[in-house]
Amino acid sequence: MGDRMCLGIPGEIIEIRQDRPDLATVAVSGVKRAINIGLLADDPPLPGDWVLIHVGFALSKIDEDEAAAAMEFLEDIGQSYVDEVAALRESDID
Amino acid sequence: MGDRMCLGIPGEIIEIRQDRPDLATVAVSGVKRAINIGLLADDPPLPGDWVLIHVGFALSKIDEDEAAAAMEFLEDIGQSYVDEVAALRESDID
Amino acid sequence: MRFVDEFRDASTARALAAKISKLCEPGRHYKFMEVCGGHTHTIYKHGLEDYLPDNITLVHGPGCPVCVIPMGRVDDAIHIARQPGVLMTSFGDMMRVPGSDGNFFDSNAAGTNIRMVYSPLDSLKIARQHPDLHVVFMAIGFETTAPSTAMTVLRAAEEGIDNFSVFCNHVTIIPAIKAILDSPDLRLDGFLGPGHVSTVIGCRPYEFIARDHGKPVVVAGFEPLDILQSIYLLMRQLRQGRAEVENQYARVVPWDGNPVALRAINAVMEPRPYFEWRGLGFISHSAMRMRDRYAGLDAERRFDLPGVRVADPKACQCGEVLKGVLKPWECKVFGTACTPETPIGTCMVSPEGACAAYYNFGRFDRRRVREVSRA
Amino acid sequence: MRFVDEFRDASTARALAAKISKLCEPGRHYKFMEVCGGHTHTIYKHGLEDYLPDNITLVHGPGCPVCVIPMGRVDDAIHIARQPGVLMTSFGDMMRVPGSDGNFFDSNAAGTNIRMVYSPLDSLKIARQHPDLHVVFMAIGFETTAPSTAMTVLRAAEEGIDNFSVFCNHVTIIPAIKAILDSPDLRLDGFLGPGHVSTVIGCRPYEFIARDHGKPVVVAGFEPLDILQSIYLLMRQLRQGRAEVENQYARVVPWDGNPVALRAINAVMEPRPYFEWRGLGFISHSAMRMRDRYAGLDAERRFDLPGVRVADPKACQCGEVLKGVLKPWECKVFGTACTPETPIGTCMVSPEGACAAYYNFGRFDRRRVREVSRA
Amino acid sequence: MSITPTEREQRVLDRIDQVRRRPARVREERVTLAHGSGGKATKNLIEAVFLASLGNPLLDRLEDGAVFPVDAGRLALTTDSFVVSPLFFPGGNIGDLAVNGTVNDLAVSGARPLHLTAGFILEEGFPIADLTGIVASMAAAARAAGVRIVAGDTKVVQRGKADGCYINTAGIGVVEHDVALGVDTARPGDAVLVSGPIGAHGVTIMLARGELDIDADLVSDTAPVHELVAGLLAAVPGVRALRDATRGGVATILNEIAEAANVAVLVDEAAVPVQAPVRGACELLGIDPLYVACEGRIVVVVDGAAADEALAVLRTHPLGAQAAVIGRIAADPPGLVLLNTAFGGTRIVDLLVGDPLPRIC
Amino acid sequence: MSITPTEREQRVLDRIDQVRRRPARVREERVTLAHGSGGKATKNLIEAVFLASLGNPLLDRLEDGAVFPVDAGRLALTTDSFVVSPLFFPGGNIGDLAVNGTVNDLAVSGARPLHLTAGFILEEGFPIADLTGIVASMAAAARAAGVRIVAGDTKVVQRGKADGCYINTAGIGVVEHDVALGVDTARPGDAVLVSGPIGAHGVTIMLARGELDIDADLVSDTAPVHELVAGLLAAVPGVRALRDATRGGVATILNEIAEAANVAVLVDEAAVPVQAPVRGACELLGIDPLYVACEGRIVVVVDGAAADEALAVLRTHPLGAQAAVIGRIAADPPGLVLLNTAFGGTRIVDLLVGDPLPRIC
Ligand code: SF4
Ligand code: SF4
Ligand SMILES: [Mg+2]
Ligand SMILES: [Mg+2]
Ligand SMILES: [Mg+2]
Ligand SMILES: [Mg+2]
Ligand SMILES: [Mg+2]
Ligand SMILES: [Mg+2]
Ligand SMILES: [Mg+2]
Ligand SMILES: [Mg+2]
Ligand SMILES: [Mg+2]
Ligand SMILES: [Mg+2]
Repeated sequence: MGDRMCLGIPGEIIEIRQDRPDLATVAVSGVKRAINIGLLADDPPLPGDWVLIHVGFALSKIDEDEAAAAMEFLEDIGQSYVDEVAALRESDID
Repeated sequence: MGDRMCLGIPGEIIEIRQDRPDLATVAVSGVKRAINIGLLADDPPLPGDWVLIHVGFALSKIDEDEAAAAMEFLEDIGQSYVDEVAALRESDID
Repeated sequence: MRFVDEFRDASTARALAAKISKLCEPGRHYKFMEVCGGHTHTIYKHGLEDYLPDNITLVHGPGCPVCVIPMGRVDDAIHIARQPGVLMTSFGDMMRVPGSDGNFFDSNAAGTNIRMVYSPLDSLKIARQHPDLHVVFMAIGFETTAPSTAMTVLRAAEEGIDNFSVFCNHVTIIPAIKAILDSPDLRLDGFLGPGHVSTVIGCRPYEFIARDHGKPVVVAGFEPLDILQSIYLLMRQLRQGRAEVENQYARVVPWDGNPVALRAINAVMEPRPYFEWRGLGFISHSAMRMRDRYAGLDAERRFDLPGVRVADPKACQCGEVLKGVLKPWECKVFGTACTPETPIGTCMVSPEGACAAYYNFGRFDRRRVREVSRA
Repeated sequence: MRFVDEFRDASTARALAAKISKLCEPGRHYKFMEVCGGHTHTIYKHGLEDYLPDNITLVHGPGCPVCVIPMGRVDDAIHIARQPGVLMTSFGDMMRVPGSDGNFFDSNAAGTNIRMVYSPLDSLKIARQHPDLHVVFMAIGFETTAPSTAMTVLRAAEEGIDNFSVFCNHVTIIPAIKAILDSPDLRLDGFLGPGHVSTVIGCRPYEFIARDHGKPVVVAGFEPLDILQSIYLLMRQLRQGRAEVENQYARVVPWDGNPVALRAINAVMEPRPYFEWRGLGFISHSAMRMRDRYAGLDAERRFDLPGVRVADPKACQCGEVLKGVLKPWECKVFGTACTPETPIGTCMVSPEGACAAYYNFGRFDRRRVREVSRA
Repeated sequence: MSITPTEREQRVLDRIDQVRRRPARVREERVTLAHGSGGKATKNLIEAVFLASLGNPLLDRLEDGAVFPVDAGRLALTTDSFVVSPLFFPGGNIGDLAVNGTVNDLAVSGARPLHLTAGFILEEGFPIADLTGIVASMAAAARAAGVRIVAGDTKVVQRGKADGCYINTAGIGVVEHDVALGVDTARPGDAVLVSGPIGAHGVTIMLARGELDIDADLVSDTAPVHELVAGLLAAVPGVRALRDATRGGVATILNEIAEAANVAVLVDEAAVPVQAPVRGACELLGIDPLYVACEGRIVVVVDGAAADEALAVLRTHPLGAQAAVIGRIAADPPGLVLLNTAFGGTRIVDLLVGDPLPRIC
Repeated sequence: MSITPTEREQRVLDRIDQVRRRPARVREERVTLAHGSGGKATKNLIEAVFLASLGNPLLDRLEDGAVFPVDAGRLALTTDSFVVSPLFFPGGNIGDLAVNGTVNDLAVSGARPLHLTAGFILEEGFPIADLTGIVASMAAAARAAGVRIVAGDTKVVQRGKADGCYINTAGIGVVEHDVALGVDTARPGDAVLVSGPIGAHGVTIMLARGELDIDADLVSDTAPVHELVAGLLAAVPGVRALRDATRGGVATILNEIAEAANVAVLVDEAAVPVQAPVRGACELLGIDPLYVACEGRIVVVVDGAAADEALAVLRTHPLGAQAAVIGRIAADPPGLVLLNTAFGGTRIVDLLVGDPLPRIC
């Protein structure tokens, strides 16, 4: 059953169980599992939302804007590095 | 565990258990088992006596005189038969 | 083995057979019933019929305690075994007796825990070893076995063991013999009395057979020469015009039985008003139940039993076989639909059952084989 | 996998590594503690140290909930598991944690029934399915996991399930961090804050670190780029002379945590006056116990526990490793007497333990391998 | 026209004789201890369940051993017991698994699989219908692999002394080439390949247990690899070692290579094929697909110069369509398996102490 | 002389490397699930317990299959699983039983036993010391029989899913003569022999369970019969069939002969050798020694003209010292086994439906 209880994994909410609104089906890379979303009762997730899954519970909703911002930051760094390396190469050649 | 509960088997009393006088060790053809001799309490068997064993209990003491009498009867019959057959043969030869 | 091998001697058997032949009146046919299944087993296992002249027929009686257990009791036993925490124990003979939904082995395959024991004391021992389980002993048998059950109950009571009980199915031989004697369709010339039952009840209880019915009775041992000798003694009585109870098995059977054993039975059990016998139907006062004093050790009271009477399978002619009216092979399903693998009736299950004994040991053309053996 | 693969990109890592290098002041050595064992695992599993300049050292912290369970609690758990009718359930991580007489696997080999579950809800499900057993959930974990335990207890109470209880070993992260900050033998330049704990408690609880101790804190995610970026953010704070709490993991961690989760913990549990941490000794208010209201679901009250304090093995230097004072390989028994097969300390057992992570993933000469890889 | 009782009895006996010669039938719905006794019930089970599906001239004789001719040459002999739980899982059951497993061990020994034996340990109460299904799968798998089951054995144990059905298969095969395969022959410069995506069997089994409540569109990769191997050995010289990556997964095989040949195995994480749902389940559970069992995947060590050719040949077979070169052998550091992570770092891949996935085979 | 931290770390790593190359040791007292995982624990168990006792060049390689050369000719292949309870009994244990059992099946197939495989199914919690003892017995039995165990497998199942230890052995042997043995070749006029007193194994096992509280001076007859058989086949032409009388006993073998050859088997009860304590225990329990298992006794069908010679040859070997002619084959009644009882009557000896003695092998 795995060896890493501390694991938190992002999964997408596929559907909320009609009869048990604290249960949702999440998908992780093609794999589905029912998880408990009771800890998100203040702002329940909807299908399409992504959540962080920990020991069978959704612990938090993933904030897409924040994720995009983080990616942007990383891509910027990546791009500036590519530019720098390219500049370095050119300066080498010259 | 066998399939014949109705079985009664003769066994020889080897010893009476000191601590449990209702238990005795009996021997059947080199095999030993503890059996309950409580049903013979009116006339408890002694080592050397033979008993009839049934589902772990001694059901009766074997009467050696009666056994000898039965054997004698059978041997007589056997002997008389041998004699007869011999007589028959002789009469044949003659 | 002492008291065994000397009673299996072939040359003595030949001599006895010759004597028996000589006692036969020409043209007369003799029919003797061996009441006890143990005798039936011995007869077939040793091929004893090979020694009998054609005009003596042995008829198998009702004395196989496994054979007479009706289906409903098997169902009740399985019902008990299905209760959580129950370990059922039973003699090996019972394991294959069919209930209405399979036998004990089938029941185990479906989840119960029914184990074979050699002695009721072994059941009690298991109960001592497994205080977490309730151990039930499926008690069957005639008066031969009832004392052992009774002694075990007395011991359990003395030790205060409360995770043990007995499902009591003990039956008594005399009412069964009476039922047969009352049956109109059977003509018998005499009885081989059940030697082991007699170690307990003695020989007197058969006196009514000689006295009231005019049939000789010889209480017989279980080695083949015992039986052959007993047949000789029956033939001699007939020849001499006597009808008495004789004790061929005096080395083991006291004339008055075993009073300690009778007291033990009586202390623990009492007669039931009636009891169903497989194939024979209900017979009054033909079985024992536990006395009130031992209600706590009585599985029948500790468990809520369905107690449903299950009719024998239609094809089953065990009743006729048990009464000696039919030979096993005369049953319509013998050896085809009913075999030891697929028994319809109980007589095909117990090694002491007439059908099983004949199927397993005697099912061949004796004449043809005699020729082969001589070749 | 979304939110995973994009945070494992090697070219971005190279770029970040270059940025980090540039932020290094010549001659200065930087030491950052990743508080959380999940970070330690990521670092070694992805070979993240290969991206760090030699003058940045990552120091592993106390945030592995398996590692901090003292031997006495393992013994208590096994004691519970030994009670008749008990089925103990536990996260897989716990199975190999040594108690004073073996681990859970050894205990199972000797007769207990301790099973791995993925979620505390699975324990509860087993309890529902097996009313004949008493199912105990061995609850371990920081604030990340405590809400799941709490929700499970609430559900059990609601359903009135009484063959279930929780052996509560939940610990809290702040007292542990305080203990480390108070320890005299460690100089740290900043902290990688435990991202998953923060989904529950948020970021504010770390503010004292920045404010009172002048150390920057970056709450970090668990993908390797998350960690690398967090190191970058720490370096930037240092370069800029700041000491603040920053949230690198904002996609998952709300600044104020999860109030529902905090309410659930608070409803079910209350702080213990003190609790023993493996290697760190007793720390005040560092763990949770079940409230009186849920006494019926509290294994600690349902079972009579030995509760014996067992001293750590003499050779064990886990305390030093958990405080970041020693690198795993600096422990005298590392890799020789203490291996994942034969762990002396817990840090060698949990995949989030520093010793296990280094032994399983990092135990090789990085320089030599780099040459080989380039060949 | 009246017949005597003796004649009537004889007719009954004749009829019984006919009945006894009828084909065996198992009337029970469940296995009982009697089926393991060696008597009639055993005979019925063997004839009606085993021979009915698996029958062939060698097995049908029911002698103590099967006797058959062989040509001079090299033989391979192997055995495996199968205790997988659950017995039936998406993509197969213990029966085809048991046949494929031993066929594969023969194949990776470089042999053409020839004959198999099958030993069953059945738990009292096991449904006869399940057994029949398992045996039918074995028959189909044996047919597909071109082998016959020529000797067998059945034991029945009491309820609670097994878990339904355990199967042991042993097998012999003929080595028809003269390559000496062995993990100890790996040498620096060799390439390491896998024949397809890894871990599907182990994950499928774990999910099939139902305890994790995880659903995935995933089936076991159980398959016989003898054709794949035969094609490879026929076409590519320079194959050094073959292993089927079962219990312990690819990581364990790589460690066996590193240890036996005292070399380093350098693996490129990004090159290792893993199906998405396998990866998803592994992430969810915190396990590494490198350690997860396959039942139809092989690891190949081949001379580096022949790596491309080996890859091309593997890919011509459906079971090798997604084959990949996943790493190479180096001299240093000897005895270690190192993974170049997708992230660009390096780490060790060691033997696990224990497996998070018990009873996958 | 001061050393850098990097050098210190390197020293630690080197020391670890040395430690890892030390011989394997099993530290646990009991088998745990980890021993079946395929990881380090499995490796330790295999090296420290199995290879330590059973090691030989073929097994030591730990490849998927053992590869070895054979000459052209006929081979015999067989398998048996052993689930005997108790595992240790007077005269042997499951280990030597498993080796002798398969050696004997090869021998009675007319083959010289060559190689064996061994598959273990261990229950979680099984004492390592017991396993070590069992494996040592296997090694000794293999040595005595001149065979090697060349391939093996170990599985561990959860507590309650087995009964300590089950072993499957499969074996191959070489048939070095051109007799075609088979129970179907029996013909009228043939003689039937047994190689010694019957039933000792089954009765010993039953008593060793302790449930019956019966004591007897009795040991299992487990023994390898390959020499006995080889001597017989070399010296006596006209041997038609050989069987080892295991589960189901001599009676079952005789029925197999009657059925396969469609002949009558006529047995003389008085001629069947039975030791006194075997007879005593059987009488007490109401079972027939003819159905009780032996593990070192063979039934021989031989041309009637060669019966005396066969008897004489068997008696030259210690295992055949008490061999006896117990009966003969007749044409009529076909398919039946008939016993001439010591009492002088005749009865059938049929297959039993079930066995009163479960798990004797
Ligand atoms: S053959 Fe079967 S059904 Fe008929 S009497 Fe005998 S046991 Fe009963
Ligand atoms: S090597 Fe072992 S004892 Fe030392 S610190 Fe690490 S886990 Fe603790
Ligand atoms: Mg055999
Ligand atoms: Mg194998
Ligand atoms: Mg295999
Ligand atoms: Mg066999
Ligand atoms: Mg089971
Ligand atoms: Mg393999
Ligand atoms: Mg065999
Ligand atoms: Mg055999
Ligand atoms: Mg294997
Ligand atoms: Mg067990």
